[in-house]
Amino acid sequence: MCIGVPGQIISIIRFEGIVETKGIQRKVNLALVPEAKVGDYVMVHAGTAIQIINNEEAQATLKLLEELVGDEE
Amino acid sequence: MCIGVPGQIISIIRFEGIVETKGIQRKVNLALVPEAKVGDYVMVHAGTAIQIINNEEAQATLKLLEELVGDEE
Amino acid sequence: MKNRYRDPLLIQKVTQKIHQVTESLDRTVRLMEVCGTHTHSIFHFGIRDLLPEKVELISGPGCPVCVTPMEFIDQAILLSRQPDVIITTFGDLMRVPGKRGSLLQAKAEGADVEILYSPLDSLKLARENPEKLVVFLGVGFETTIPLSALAIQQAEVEGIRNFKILNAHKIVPPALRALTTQDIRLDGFILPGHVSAIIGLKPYHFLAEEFGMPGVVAGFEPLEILLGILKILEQLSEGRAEIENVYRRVVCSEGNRRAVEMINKYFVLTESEWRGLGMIPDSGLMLKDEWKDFDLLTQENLDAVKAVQEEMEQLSEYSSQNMDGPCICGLILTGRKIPLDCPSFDKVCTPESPLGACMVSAEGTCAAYYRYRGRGGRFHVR
Amino acid sequence: MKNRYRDPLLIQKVTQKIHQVTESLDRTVRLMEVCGTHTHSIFHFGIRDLLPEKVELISGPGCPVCVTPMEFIDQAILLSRQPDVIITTFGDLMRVPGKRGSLLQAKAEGADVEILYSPLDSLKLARENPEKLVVFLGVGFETTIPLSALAIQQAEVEGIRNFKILNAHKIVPPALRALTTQDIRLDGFILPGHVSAIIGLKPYHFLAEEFGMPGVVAGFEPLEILLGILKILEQLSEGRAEIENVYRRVVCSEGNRRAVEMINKYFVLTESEWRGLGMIPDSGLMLKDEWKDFDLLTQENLDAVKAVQEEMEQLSEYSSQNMDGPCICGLILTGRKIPLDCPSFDKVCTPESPLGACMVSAEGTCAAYYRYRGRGGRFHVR
Amino acid sequence: MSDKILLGHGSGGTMTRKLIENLIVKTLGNPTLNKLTDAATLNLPSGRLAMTTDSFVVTPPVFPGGDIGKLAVYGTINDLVMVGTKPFYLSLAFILEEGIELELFRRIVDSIAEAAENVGVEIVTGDTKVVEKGKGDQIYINTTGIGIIPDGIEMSPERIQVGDKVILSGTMGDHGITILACRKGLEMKTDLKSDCAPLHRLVNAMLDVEPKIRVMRDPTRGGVASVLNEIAEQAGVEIKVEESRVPILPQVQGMCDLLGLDPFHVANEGKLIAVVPAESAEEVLSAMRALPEGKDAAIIGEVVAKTEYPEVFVETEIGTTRILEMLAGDQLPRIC
Amino acid sequence: MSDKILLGHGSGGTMTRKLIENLIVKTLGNPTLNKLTDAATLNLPSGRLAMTTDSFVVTPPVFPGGDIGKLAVYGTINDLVMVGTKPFYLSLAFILEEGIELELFRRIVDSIAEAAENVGVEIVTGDTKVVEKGKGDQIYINTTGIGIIPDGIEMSPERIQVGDKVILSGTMGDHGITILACRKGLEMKTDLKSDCAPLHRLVNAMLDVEPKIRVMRDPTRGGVASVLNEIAEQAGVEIKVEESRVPILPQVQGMCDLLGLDPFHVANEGKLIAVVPAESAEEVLSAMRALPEGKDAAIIGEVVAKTEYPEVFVETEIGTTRILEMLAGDQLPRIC
Ligand code: SF4
Ligand code: SF4
Ligand SMILES: [Mg+2]
Ligand SMILES: [Mg+2]
Ligand SMILES: [Mg+2]
Ligand SMILES: [Mg+2]
Ligand SMILES: [Mg+2]
Ligand SMILES: [Mg+2]
Ligand SMILES: [Mg+2]
Ligand SMILES: [Mg+2]
Ligand SMILES: [Mg+2]
Ligand SMILES: [Mg+2]
Repeated sequence: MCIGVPGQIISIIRFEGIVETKGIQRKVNLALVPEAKVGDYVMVHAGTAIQIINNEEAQATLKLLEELVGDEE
Repeated sequence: MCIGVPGQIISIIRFEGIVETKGIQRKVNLALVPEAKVGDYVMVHAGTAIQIINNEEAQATLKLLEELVGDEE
Repeated sequence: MKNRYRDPLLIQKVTQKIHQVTESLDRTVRLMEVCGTHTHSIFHFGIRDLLPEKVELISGPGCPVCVTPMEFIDQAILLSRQPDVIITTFGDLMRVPGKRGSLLQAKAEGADVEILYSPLDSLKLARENPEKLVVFLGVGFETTIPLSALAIQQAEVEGIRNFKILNAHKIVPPALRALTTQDIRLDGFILPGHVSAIIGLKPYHFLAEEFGMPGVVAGFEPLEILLGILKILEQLSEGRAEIENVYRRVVCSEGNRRAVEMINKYFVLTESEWRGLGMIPDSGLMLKDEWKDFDLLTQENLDAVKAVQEEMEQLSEYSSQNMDGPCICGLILTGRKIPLDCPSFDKVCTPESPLGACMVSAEGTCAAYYRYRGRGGRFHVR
Repeated sequence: MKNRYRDPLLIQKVTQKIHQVTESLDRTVRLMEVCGTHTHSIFHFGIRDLLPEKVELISGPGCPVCVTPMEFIDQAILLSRQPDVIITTFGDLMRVPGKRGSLLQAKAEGADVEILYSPLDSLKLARENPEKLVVFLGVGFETTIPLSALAIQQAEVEGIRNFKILNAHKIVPPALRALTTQDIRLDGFILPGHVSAIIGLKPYHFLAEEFGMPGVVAGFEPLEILLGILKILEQLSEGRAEIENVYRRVVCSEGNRRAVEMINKYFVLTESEWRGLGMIPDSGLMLKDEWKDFDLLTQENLDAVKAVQEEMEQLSEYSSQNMDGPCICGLILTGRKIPLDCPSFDKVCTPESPLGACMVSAEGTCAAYYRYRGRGGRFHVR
Repeated sequence: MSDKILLGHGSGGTMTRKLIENLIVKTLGNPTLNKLTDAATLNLPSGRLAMTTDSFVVTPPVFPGGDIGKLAVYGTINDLVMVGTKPFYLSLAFILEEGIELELFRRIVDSIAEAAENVGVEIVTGDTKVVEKGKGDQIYINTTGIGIIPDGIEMSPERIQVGDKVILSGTMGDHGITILACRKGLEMKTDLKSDCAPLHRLVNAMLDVEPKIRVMRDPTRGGVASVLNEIAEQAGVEIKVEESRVPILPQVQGMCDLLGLDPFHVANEGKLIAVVPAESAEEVLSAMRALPEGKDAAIIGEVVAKTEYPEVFVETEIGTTRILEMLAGDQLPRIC
Repeated sequence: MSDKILLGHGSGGTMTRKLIENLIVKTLGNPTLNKLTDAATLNLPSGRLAMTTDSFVVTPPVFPGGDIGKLAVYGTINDLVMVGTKPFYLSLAFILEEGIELELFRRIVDSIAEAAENVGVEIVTGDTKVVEKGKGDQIYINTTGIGIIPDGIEMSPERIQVGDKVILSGTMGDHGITILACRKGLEMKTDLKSDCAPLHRLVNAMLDVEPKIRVMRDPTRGGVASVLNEIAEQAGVEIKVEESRVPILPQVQGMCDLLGLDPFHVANEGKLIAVVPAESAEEVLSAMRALPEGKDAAIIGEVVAKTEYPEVFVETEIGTTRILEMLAGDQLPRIC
């Protein structure tokens, strides 16, 4: 459930920010991710950022994947 | 001022009647002509009968007219 | 069934008679009809075609719309723009311009303005829309006033509290007095048929008695109008001044007692502003104190009324700075000027966007002149 | 920028791995995804094409709309028909049928139903329409609930009193418990990514610990879903049962503390009815007493609420007489029946006028079967 | 299928498809329309092509004597035949308001089919849009018609000459007053019916008798007065109308009296005005009267002068005259 | 003249007259239209006549990349050229909502004039109705177009053969998503523009290269998916679309992701889908890419089988397949 779309914060005013996803800008509520800052990627659900995207973990997962499949070859 | 159209009362219920003018029937308020009865002609202004048309006077006027112009000949 | 009131032969005879009587007069006579429906009939049946040159018909301030001051239209428009207000009105008022447009334009901009055929239909709207304020624009003379009274009576009986009147009712006899005492030369009045059906003949007697002015109550068929004119001319020719009635099929000398009672039960006399005539004492009607609940403008606790009153103040400032008198309708209505004297004529003022009431209706003097504009002064063609 | 989560080569490799691991299993395994967005991704990317025959994916009660009982839709529709009520909702709910039509139909008949993107947009409508009652249809799981909480918080701060929630929020873990204990054979859960972003991993531990049921939190890209499936298969193959997380870029094991606080500040656990699963204890959320002002159904002084409650009683009588169970969605959602077992399928129930939630969305099991109706049983084409 | 029109019926997807196939094509279908291609391919004999368009927005959609569907077919047919065209093909475009009863729509489509059949035209291409509730008024219809003008027919106001007669094909104002009487709130009861009818047979009969008819117009919106003024202006003439010769039903006159309206400004939907050479006027009139749609036809006036100041005037029943103007603005019921 | 549209502007009287003369005729005028007769008389070369109609009801009436006037001209032109027609004439019918700014109307009429000039068609007949405030949505426009199909051009789904290529002329969904982004309440900001454009030049270039193009369609309402399904059904074939080859702007994809929409169901207003013989597909594609309106054209799929169960399927970017269905109902933004 719950469509989530990643986007990058391009500005913040109080608890709201402008988040850009593939050229679309929308005002997004940031109250649930108070530690988010401009430049961060966040996961947006229904106009609200529900989590900051963890880039290191993303890299790690992809690396894991590559290793996982790599050891078969 | 005040468009008036003559019409004949074809039915009465309490203070309202159906008045017909040249094939048009409309509910008309009869409160200002309480003595009006079915068959009477009334002068209707804005959905209300403002007077019962006096047929004898109408005939008299026409007669007067005819005499008036008649005595010239 | 042939309409005998339009019988060409009778008409021809009455016309001959009129010409005969006129010949005996040594001057041009100016007769004024003070009823919009007379004006309409005179135009529609081309009555002027039939009259001698020496008999001039002047269309007086006879249509309730024409004499309603611009301020009333402004109030109605401001009101129509308030939320949860439904304006109900006869179609006549829709095109009449106020300082900033007409009700027709207000409606186009989204105001809820309903045209109705009877004031009682306004109550129906009030019943069906209990959460809205339903305002009836109470314009009209003695013929229409009893209908407003009936509507109030019915609202009272049913306890309909969201029905109100924005009231500008006027009565005719004081206006006749004003016309007679102002600097207008008049030789007689064609008196309004349906107003007289209500008030009878007595209220006109002062014309003959105090001012020596003939007056004849006439109906609206061509023959009835011609007969009325003939009767006035006969009086003039014989040096008489009386109030006569040639509309006996509808008008009796006492009028309609019940209707007059209704007027007197709900309304009381007050002074009133007439476009063209100015303020005339005892020529308007206001609701009696016990019926103030139905008088819109006294409901000062209503947001809509407060808002309208504030905006009216601003508008009147705006007006006194910028808009003073672009329309000389008043002077034209009383026969003191002609439309060609008006700087707005055929420039900013046309039948499609009229500035004044004289341009609003097809029978208005300005509208009639407009038809023949640019024809080298050839005004009254046929 | 290429999306590496859709890299064909990586996908091919993971798929091979899945096939390898499956070979080591001695039986068909049934994995259930309980998130509508997973269902959508699996359909959109044709994930089933890639899986061995022995791995069966079951779409569980994962879309908030699918599990919302018909009664809620009925309430929303009745409410939408009350005067001066604006219903605000996510588009998802519009087509879902109640006992007498959908919100889409109510709107077609004149109800004021606004589709919005964020619950906070509902407040804007409430601000702009102070004379209206603006009701947000509070449907959704842990991902959406904090957004409702934010809306209430904001309404409280601004003193917006005409904003109310018709609340049917539910939480996921109790439903997983119910699924695990009901008579459905399941071998593992693909756990919902965005719910987990809020609640973290701990609430799922009971699955592994109490029931020996594997569960993997997965993202929504093809590679992430495949990886989730692989991880479950590995657990099964190795005889393990753990809660794993392969969506670490968004989900951390503690979840979003702030969001959970928001939920707990405004809501408290209650039992709740799930379409297909029945009443599940502690699976719903209701507003805490101190926030009852925002809970529509407790506003028993409101005419709209009174009216809805009365009509709901009538409707439930009507229902128990005439409408009992034409839709077997519940059984299909839990994998106990297939659409062909349903007497309404392809007769009164089609994607254009669906009877049940399974026909509403293109990914619904009934909608999928509908696509291949009349093809001699040839169901899963490619 | 739902029993109401929903936005989805205009979405261009399966709902639109089914509505068109199950209702429109089933009712109106012909080999050309059935193809449902982006544009229809047509066959026409040689000759000058004529084209006209009109949108229909009448409230209520069903009224005594007709409905918006009939009106949409006949209205456009009439505009075609006014210039002497033989009508062949119609396009048909609906703007439906979300929430209207499918049954109403079905009824209108049936009526269109019947009307098209009656006139012998094919509906060859169409379009259906659905707008949100409150952004329409149940059903709006646009029809656009094409046809061929036979050689030898060349109507034009420039051909009008002094002495030409003005013919009105029947009673004036029936349609407009019928619609007005339906208006909620007025509560007038009459047995009036809209005159909504196709004029192709009438025009054929007239042109058979006199191919040199100067000009024909159907006095729809704006009424007889507006059409006569248009003709006067385009031809640069003065036209006299004899009021006592103008056919009008007493109910129409009665309603106009009650509401302060001028029947010369009221719309007609099955009438025409023709300017005809004086010498053949009586013969044309007889041909018209032989048909039901022309049974009340009358010579109502004539062209009296060429002029720099074109105008139309009425000779009243009492022998006087008044100017007959185009409608300015809308007609509003009035009490004064 | 008032600065707003009033009911009187649709009454058929002087206000209608002045609006038409001062605004419409002045802007769009040509010898045929200027006559303001009931029907326009036209000249056409010989050949098969084609006719199409469409009503335009878009909100807002002015949007990034175009307006309802441009749309109304190009939309109908495009339907004509989809069957290989050379467009000649348009009819133009407005339904205006009482109270709209005259300025807006003027702007739309200007835009129509520009668009008609750009395509080289004449607007020869028209109609203007005004409906009460709250019974329309500012401006609705119907255009109906006619033109001639040159000999030798005969497009039809029956000619489709297995192996034929499917070409899409540019990025998918630009118009629909642009309009959606304008929607009050969504508050999305993008630099997206509607693709609203005429396709006559593109079609000419394509037919020059390959007169045997099987079929062309403009994927407006219902989007690429609906048009492909229609073609599949009419031809009785299975069509495969390769998702990774379908041109789409990232903003369109982004908005679809955000709102849970499928770009295959989103409307386009300046795109076409063509089914082309395999042997000439590349050549047709080159001809398309040489024009600005075809610069992003791509072969997006092919006809894979004749079948009793027509269908369209997508080969996803990861090599799997899914069924591509016609839109059912309207697309609604969703969160799940
Ligand atoms: S022309 Fe217009 S502005 Fe001048 S007096 Fe007449 S109505 Fe008034
Ligand atoms: S086919 Fe329709 S009625 Fe039957 S289970 Fe599916 S959704 Fe319910
Ligand atoms: Mg208002
Ligand atoms: Mg409501
Ligand atoms: Mg098309
Ligand atoms: Mg036309
Ligand atoms: Mg027409
Ligand atoms: Mg179309
Ligand atoms: Mg016409
Ligand atoms: Mg078309
Ligand atoms: Mg089209
Ligand atoms: Mg027209």
